[in-house]
Amino acid sequence: MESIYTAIPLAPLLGAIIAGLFGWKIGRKGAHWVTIVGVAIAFVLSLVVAIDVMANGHVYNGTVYTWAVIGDIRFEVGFLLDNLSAMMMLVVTFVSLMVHIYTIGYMHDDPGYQRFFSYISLFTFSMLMLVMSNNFLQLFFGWEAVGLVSYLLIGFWFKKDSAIYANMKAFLVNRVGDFGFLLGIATVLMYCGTLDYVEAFTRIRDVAGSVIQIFDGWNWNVVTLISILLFIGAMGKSAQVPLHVWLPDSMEGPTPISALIHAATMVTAGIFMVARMSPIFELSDTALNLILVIGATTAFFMGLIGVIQNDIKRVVAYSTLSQLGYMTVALGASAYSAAVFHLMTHAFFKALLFLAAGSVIIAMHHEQDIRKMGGLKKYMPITYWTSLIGSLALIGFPGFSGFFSKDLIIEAVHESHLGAAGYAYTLVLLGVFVTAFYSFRMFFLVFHGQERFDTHGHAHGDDHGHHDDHGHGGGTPHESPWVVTIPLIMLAIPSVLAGYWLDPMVVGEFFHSSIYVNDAAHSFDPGWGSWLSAHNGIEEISKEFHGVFSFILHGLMAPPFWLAMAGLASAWYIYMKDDAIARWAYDKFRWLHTLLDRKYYMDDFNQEVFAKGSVGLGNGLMAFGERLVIDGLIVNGSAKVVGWFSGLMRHLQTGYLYHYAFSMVAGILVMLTWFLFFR
Amino acid sequence: MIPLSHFLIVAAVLFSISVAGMFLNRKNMLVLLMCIELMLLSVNMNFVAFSYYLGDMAGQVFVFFILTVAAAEAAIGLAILVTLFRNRRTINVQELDAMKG
Amino acid sequence: MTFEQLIFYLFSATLVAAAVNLVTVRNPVYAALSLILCFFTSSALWLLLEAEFLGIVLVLVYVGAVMVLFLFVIMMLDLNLDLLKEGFTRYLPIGLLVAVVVAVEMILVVNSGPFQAPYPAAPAPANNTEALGSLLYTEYVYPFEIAAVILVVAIIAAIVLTLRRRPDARKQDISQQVQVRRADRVRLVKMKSERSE
Amino acid sequence: MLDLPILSFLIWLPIVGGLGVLIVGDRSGSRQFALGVAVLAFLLSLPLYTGFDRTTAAMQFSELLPWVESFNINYHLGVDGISMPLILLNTFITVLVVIAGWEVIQYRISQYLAAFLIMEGLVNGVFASLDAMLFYIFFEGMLIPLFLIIGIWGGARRVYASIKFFLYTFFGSVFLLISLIYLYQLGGDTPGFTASFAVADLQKLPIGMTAQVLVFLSFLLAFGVKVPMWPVHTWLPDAHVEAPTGGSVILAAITLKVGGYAFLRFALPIVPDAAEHLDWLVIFMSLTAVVYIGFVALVQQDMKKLVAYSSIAHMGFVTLGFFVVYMIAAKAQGSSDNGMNSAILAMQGGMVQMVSHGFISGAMFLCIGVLYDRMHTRDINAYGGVANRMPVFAALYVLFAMANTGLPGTSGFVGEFMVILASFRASPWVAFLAATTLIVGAAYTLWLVKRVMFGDVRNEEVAKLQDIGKREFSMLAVLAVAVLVLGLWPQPLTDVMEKSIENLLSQALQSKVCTGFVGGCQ
Amino acid sequence: MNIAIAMPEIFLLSTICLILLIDLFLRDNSRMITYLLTQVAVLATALLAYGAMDGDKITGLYGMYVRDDLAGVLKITILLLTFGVFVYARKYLKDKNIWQGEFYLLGLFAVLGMLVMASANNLLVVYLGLELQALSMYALVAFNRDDGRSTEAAMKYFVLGAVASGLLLYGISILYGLSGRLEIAGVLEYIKSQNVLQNMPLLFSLVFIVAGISFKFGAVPFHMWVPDVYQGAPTAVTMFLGSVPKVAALAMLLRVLAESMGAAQAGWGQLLLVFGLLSVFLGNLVAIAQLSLKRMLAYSTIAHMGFILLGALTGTKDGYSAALFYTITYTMMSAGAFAILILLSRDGFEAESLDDLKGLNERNPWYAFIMMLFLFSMAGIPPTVGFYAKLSIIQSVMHAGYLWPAVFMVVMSVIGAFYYLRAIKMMYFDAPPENVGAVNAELDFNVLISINGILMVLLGIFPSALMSICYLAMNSSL
Repeated sequence: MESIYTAIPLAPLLGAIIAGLFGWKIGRKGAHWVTIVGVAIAFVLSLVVAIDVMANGHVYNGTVYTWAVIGDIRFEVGFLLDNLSAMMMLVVTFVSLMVHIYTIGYMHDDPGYQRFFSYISLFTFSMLMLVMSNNFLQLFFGWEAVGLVSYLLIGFWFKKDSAIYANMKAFLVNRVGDFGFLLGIATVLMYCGTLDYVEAFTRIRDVAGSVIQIFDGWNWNVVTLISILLFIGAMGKSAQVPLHVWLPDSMEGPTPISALIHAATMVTAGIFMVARMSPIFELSDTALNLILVIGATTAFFMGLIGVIQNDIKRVVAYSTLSQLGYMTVALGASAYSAAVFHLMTHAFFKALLFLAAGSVIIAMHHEQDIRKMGGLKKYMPITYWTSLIGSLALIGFPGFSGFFSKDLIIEAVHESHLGAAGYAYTLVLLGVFVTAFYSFRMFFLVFHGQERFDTHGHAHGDDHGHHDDHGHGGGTPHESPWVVTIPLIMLAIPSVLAGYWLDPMVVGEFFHSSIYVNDAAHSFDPGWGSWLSAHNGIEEISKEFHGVFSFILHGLMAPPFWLAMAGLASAWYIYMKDDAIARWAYDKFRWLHTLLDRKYYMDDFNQEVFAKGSVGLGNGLMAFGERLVIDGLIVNGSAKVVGWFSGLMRHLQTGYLYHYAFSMVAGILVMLTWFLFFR
Repeated sequence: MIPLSHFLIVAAVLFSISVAGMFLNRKNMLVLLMCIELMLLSVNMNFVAFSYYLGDMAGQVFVFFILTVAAAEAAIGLAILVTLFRNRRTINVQELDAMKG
Repeated sequence: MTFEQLIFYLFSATLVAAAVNLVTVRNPVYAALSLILCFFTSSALWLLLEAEFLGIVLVLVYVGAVMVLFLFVIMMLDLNLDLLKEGFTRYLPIGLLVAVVVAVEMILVVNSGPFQAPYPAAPAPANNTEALGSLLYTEYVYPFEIAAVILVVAIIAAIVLTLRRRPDARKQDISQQVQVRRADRVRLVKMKSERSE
Repeated sequence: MLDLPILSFLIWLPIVGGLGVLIVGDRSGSRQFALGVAVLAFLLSLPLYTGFDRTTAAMQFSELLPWVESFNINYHLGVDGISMPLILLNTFITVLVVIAGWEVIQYRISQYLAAFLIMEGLVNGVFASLDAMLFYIFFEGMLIPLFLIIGIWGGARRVYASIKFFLYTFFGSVFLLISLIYLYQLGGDTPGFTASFAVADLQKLPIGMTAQVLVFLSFLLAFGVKVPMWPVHTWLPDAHVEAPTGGSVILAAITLKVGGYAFLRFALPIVPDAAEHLDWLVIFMSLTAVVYIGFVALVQQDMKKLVAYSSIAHMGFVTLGFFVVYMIAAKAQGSSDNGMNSAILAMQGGMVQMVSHGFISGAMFLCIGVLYDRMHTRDINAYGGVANRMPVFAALYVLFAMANTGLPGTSGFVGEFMVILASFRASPWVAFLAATTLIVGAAYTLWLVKRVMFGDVRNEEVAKLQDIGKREFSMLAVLAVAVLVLGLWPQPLTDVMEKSIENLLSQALQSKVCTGFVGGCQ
Repeated sequence: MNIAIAMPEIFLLSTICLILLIDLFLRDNSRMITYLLTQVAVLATALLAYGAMDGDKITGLYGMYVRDDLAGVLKITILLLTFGVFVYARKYLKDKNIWQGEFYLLGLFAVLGMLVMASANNLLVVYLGLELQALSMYALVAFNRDDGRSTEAAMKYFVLGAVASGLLLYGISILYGLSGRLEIAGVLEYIKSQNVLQNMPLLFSLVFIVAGISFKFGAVPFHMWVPDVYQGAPTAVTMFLGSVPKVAALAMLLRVLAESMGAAQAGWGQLLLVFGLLSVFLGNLVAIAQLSLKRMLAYSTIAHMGFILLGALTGTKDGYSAALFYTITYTMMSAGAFAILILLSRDGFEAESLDDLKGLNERNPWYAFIMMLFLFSMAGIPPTVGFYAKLSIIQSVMHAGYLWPAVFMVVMSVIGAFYYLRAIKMMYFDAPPENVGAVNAELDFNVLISINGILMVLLGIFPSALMSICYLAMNSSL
């Protein structure tokens, strides 16, 4: 079995290497074949593993090789395969496979074809390393690796200034998160003396009580410190306020990337990580409260921005942000299973939405402004239906996957007794309305209403050179090729059905092995009950749970559903019937609009304060510290003094004999005087 | 009788006069050379006085050699002086500053 | 005060006065003459110290040879007298100061303990010259030889520095004459005899 | 195998070879000859690794000959886990440097190559010598070839740079000389000891606190300048900017290591109390190097200057790792392992960082050299969109840049990771400040990459660029492999050092005066 | 009495007379004979001196002359140096067509004087040897008699030298007055019986004697003659002056201070400390401001002499042998450096400014390399021998407890390194001026300069032999 485990990440890596180093030799076809095969193998194998793990409960925790041993600290690379990681592997490989196929169409005649495939395979490898890891070192490795690939892919069209600006921004913001994450790992190592999950989770209980002094006289609970530091990492990766700023810009990358990395997989790494670390987070209410607040804020306010976006991809991006907020809220409410569940469903339908958007973009010759679309329904039916499914799933229409996961989250928050629960609950509820509104705003604007695009519309593709030239010039938009539509359909299916997995996955024992009790540490079990009483959302729900359909029925009665419907309706009214209200609101709440339009001024803030600030600081240090003080005053200064002094001294040598003689006599005199009088 | 120190004092005075002479005389190299002779004279005075009061001839021998050497020195000094004059048409000490610094 | 003391003070006073004159006088000829006076007086003092031979030598060698040499040089170089010693007074104070300080410090020392001997430790040998000579040619033969070498050096140096061969002067080159070979002088030419008719 | 004096060969072969190159002169053969010597030296150095006994901290491959009896100076060579990797690094880098100068250097090529070969020999001597005076001689001798390299083949302000470099380092090292002599005599005056320069003896020698502090300060000056540590670093940017590519590579990859190595060999074991007493100072300097220099690097307009500053920042981690052990030991007293694990981790981190920095900075400078050979400017603004014309080069460049930002999987990550993890144990704040390099380091490196590599082709010079040829590719590729291997599997390196570092640590934490010291007493 | 004891001197003197005669009968185009004879004489004398080294200490000629290893080492050094200097000088004299026998004659006389000093056992002999050397030197400095600067230098040198010997004599006279003795042993005897620091007249005489000695070294404040004379004198003479007499000066110091007044170290130690530190300071500092290479070397000489004095001040055998080692090696480097200068100067062109070094590496890499060795050795950078010289001096100084002077010395030597580097910069970093051809010399010159240069490194790598020689010499003689 181990060989299979190792094969799973290595297959895509191999594909990536071949496509990357020998792309020029094997050509475009070769490139996409080798990578697709690699990912496909990974997918199949992870399916095998998943079955083995889920069905036969073969949980595996083992070392592949030892990275280094220092003192008694072992740094290893190894796999921990339980339901959580198995599920993640499935999601990752599946979505990745879909995206690979889809890319064939989307990047059809991009010069960087091979490079692109090698990148996404590399990404798959890194993501797998991340989710399969059984220790912090490897986790951090995957963590940064996916960051690197995302950096490369956002900047894939490195001629676009906006793109290379965005990818640098993304990397740096992520680094801020990693900064915290690394310190978190350091704390774990300091208190647990190991980087291995299982051991760490075992020992963390011993330090549960202990405190650390960061500022004098201000004691921190160690676990809280660890949790917060780790969560900062999650904020970076999963784009939680205030570290979310990179995600919208990351849409500069090709759409498949947005689907794979910035919607389905990488951005959920943070959620996954927190779920993984649940044994640690569970021990700190402070941390959980913080998580709740951050998550809820993200969920609502980012959704709000989505309302006024006109770039099709950005709308989806903001919805991603807000959905990530939902997952985070779930984590905060210690409904980890719900979070992960939503992660999965979201992965499917959000990837679907992105790919659909991509397909629309292809059809519009890389026009992304939804105001210039409309009435596409009749031109591209498949895209239309699939994205309808996606949108319904997104807004949590009963029966669709999103419904189950999101409802579950809202319920969990409702049940949670944490301090911040109230705040979170209101926001997530409102969030439902917002979600429905912007999703269908976009849906209607794109697929319904009159056609606002010019039929010779390749005019706007110039922003990235010849990438837009898709063989067919202007003319009316039409359905994308099968390589594009197949993935849409493939993804539409789980977007609907994945929800019905609710029963085993959340309510059942599915995640108990990974999230609550770690199979290597059964000794945990007794402890948990007491902890659960603190935040017991899922337990409550499970108690009331009487099968999926009753759940749906119950959902129809619940406020979220009506809010969603309201959002849908208002979107329909405003954008299909009569936009008077919109204009009225626009005039009335101009400030609100600008606020949203400027994204709460966060980018400007970062730009002004952090970017400009550090450059200014650098210049200051260079001018003052380096040039003036150290080099100018101390180094060259002393040299100058010596030179000046020697120039002075040389004038003692006047060239006059009598002065020479005098100096001799004077020398003697001085010494005589010294001997005579001064000693 | 005259104590030894008196002779020594005379010598010392001669010595200091010669030193002063070297310092004061800024024009004439010849006088400089004479001052040197004067200095040697004072030294000789010391030696002779010592040898007398110590009752030891070595001092006088020394003086004898000093005189010899001084003569030779004078000869060479004057030779150099003459050559210098040939080159520079002057023996003005103040003008001998072609090299300085 | 005894006769010796009278002699001593008289001559040492003259000596010092002459020395002062030497360094202050404008004309180098006078300077030379006052130096000669210094020598005379000090030779007198040496006689007082029963160093007859040295006293004589001082007069003979120094006054007779060295000072004459000085005077020759002075005459040889036509010096612009009025230029000499100008600006002398400007440096006088410093010069005096130095001189006085040196003198004071030296006197402080030489006037101190160990040098107060009023009388010679041992009577001087009856014949100063003989004593000196016997020393010179026995114990001090090595220094004596060196002194000789020094004199040779002086001669060579003086010649090297000052000897000029004027190109127009006619003189014989010994080395050439010695090294001359027959070929340089005589050349035998062979020519057929001519007949007279 | 072991009986043949490998170390002597490693020292003298390059030197003699260098002289040989001089004799060959600027004829065609000199390049090949030099390359041959360098490669041979590298091959010779491999047995050091293969034949190395990892189970002991004792000196290996040692050679001992009496040398200067009057000062009891011995020709004593030997390597332990600390010096051995550095020797390998040196021999390895030198080969690349020789290749790097292949076509680029046209002026007095033989002297150029000779200088580098002689340099190699001297540096090997520095790492291998176990006699302080022998060490000092190599330590100083290094200046000569480097001075000439910078001065003869350097850029516009080469004279200023070379003389500054020389005097700066010379100034530092004379104090080293003084304190070495002092210790020598102390040995003579201390009963039970002999006046000797042998490192081993000096490490045993008991020294009073004041003396220790003075000696330590002189060490700090001497080695701090070499490292270089803030604030005695300003020679480095100038030297780097003016030096030819090869010179920069040697400077960054090798000579900086000498300083770090010397700290381990001398400062910590010989004057542990002073080191413990003044560790705050060194840590402060190191952290300043990380943060302050990071920001300074951010605003450089000259590529080489930027990388030079980043070198300073990265070397800050080395010194931090070496000296934070005292803080750790003080903090973790009484804890389960007395902080030993973290201390070892810190030192290992420092060492790994040195080796990896050797690769990375070398690679960065080679890359800049590649660009400079084509464009003859190092001004960042003159570039832009290079990736369009030089894709292969761009790929490697980005890889090294990522390594420079300490991305996991590359060697740059290992050292920083270890040091940060360990230093958290000393104080969260130390770790915090050290970790800022994640952000700042990424900022200046990526900004450099963005401005140079990405974007549209900036001007016609860039448009004319040709991608790298076989020679350039080969050297960069080799380095890339090294960077990745070390990043993905540092075990082989850390393994070798483990024992020596444990031993060193026990010495470093062993007080010589026994007053309020964290460690035990002798 | 046994005159054979003084064999080297006697032999040298007689050969000098011989050469003097022969030279008279030589045409100008056959001066080579004089040259060869001279060199033969020098080497033969060196051999004799070597033969005379048998580890024990014999006095002779009525106690005027001493023969010990110290004398032997000093003499051999002097003679070998002289040999080298004469080889180097030949090129110069020919270029300047002052190719006359008198140069060698006077040189030999000077050497004779130094030999006398080296094995003097009586203050009188010391003085005479000194004068013999000095007088020849005066003449040599003025040797290029049509050159105004040369004669001016000679004049200055002469006057100051005469004053210096006057001071020395005054000191000796006082010492004689105190002790009533002139021979080394006698003086030593007296001084041992005295409490030096309380005996004012003794200190008084010490000041004068040390002044006279320091003048020979050219230590501050008796250094004023050095730069002018170095610059003014013909380069060949400067080379001679800058190397050989330093050994003689050291001999004088060892004989007078170390040997006869060793017990008074408490007194003259202070003087040497002051003069030495001043020299190290001023020499290194002012050298930076020099543009004339000859002057720069002059100032660097002052600095080096400071080092030697500081080595000697310790009054320990280590210190003396360190000083001896330093002197021997230093004289070698300075002779070599001046030799390179001679190489650079052509007929009608006196190479003396720093700029004349420009691009030497282009013109002749080998010479440049050797010059670099000399300069680095002067700067005291390992692995050149200059480093060991400095090391041993500093070691002995610190051993004698002078820590801060040692620190001061090394700091000054860092400053000093600057001007050596500048010279190297001229040779290597700068392009040669136009219209200068390659530099080259005759075979013997090349061979010797190469040996000289390589010795810098060879002695640097294997200093033991020379060091132990110096130490043994001290050990068996003092």
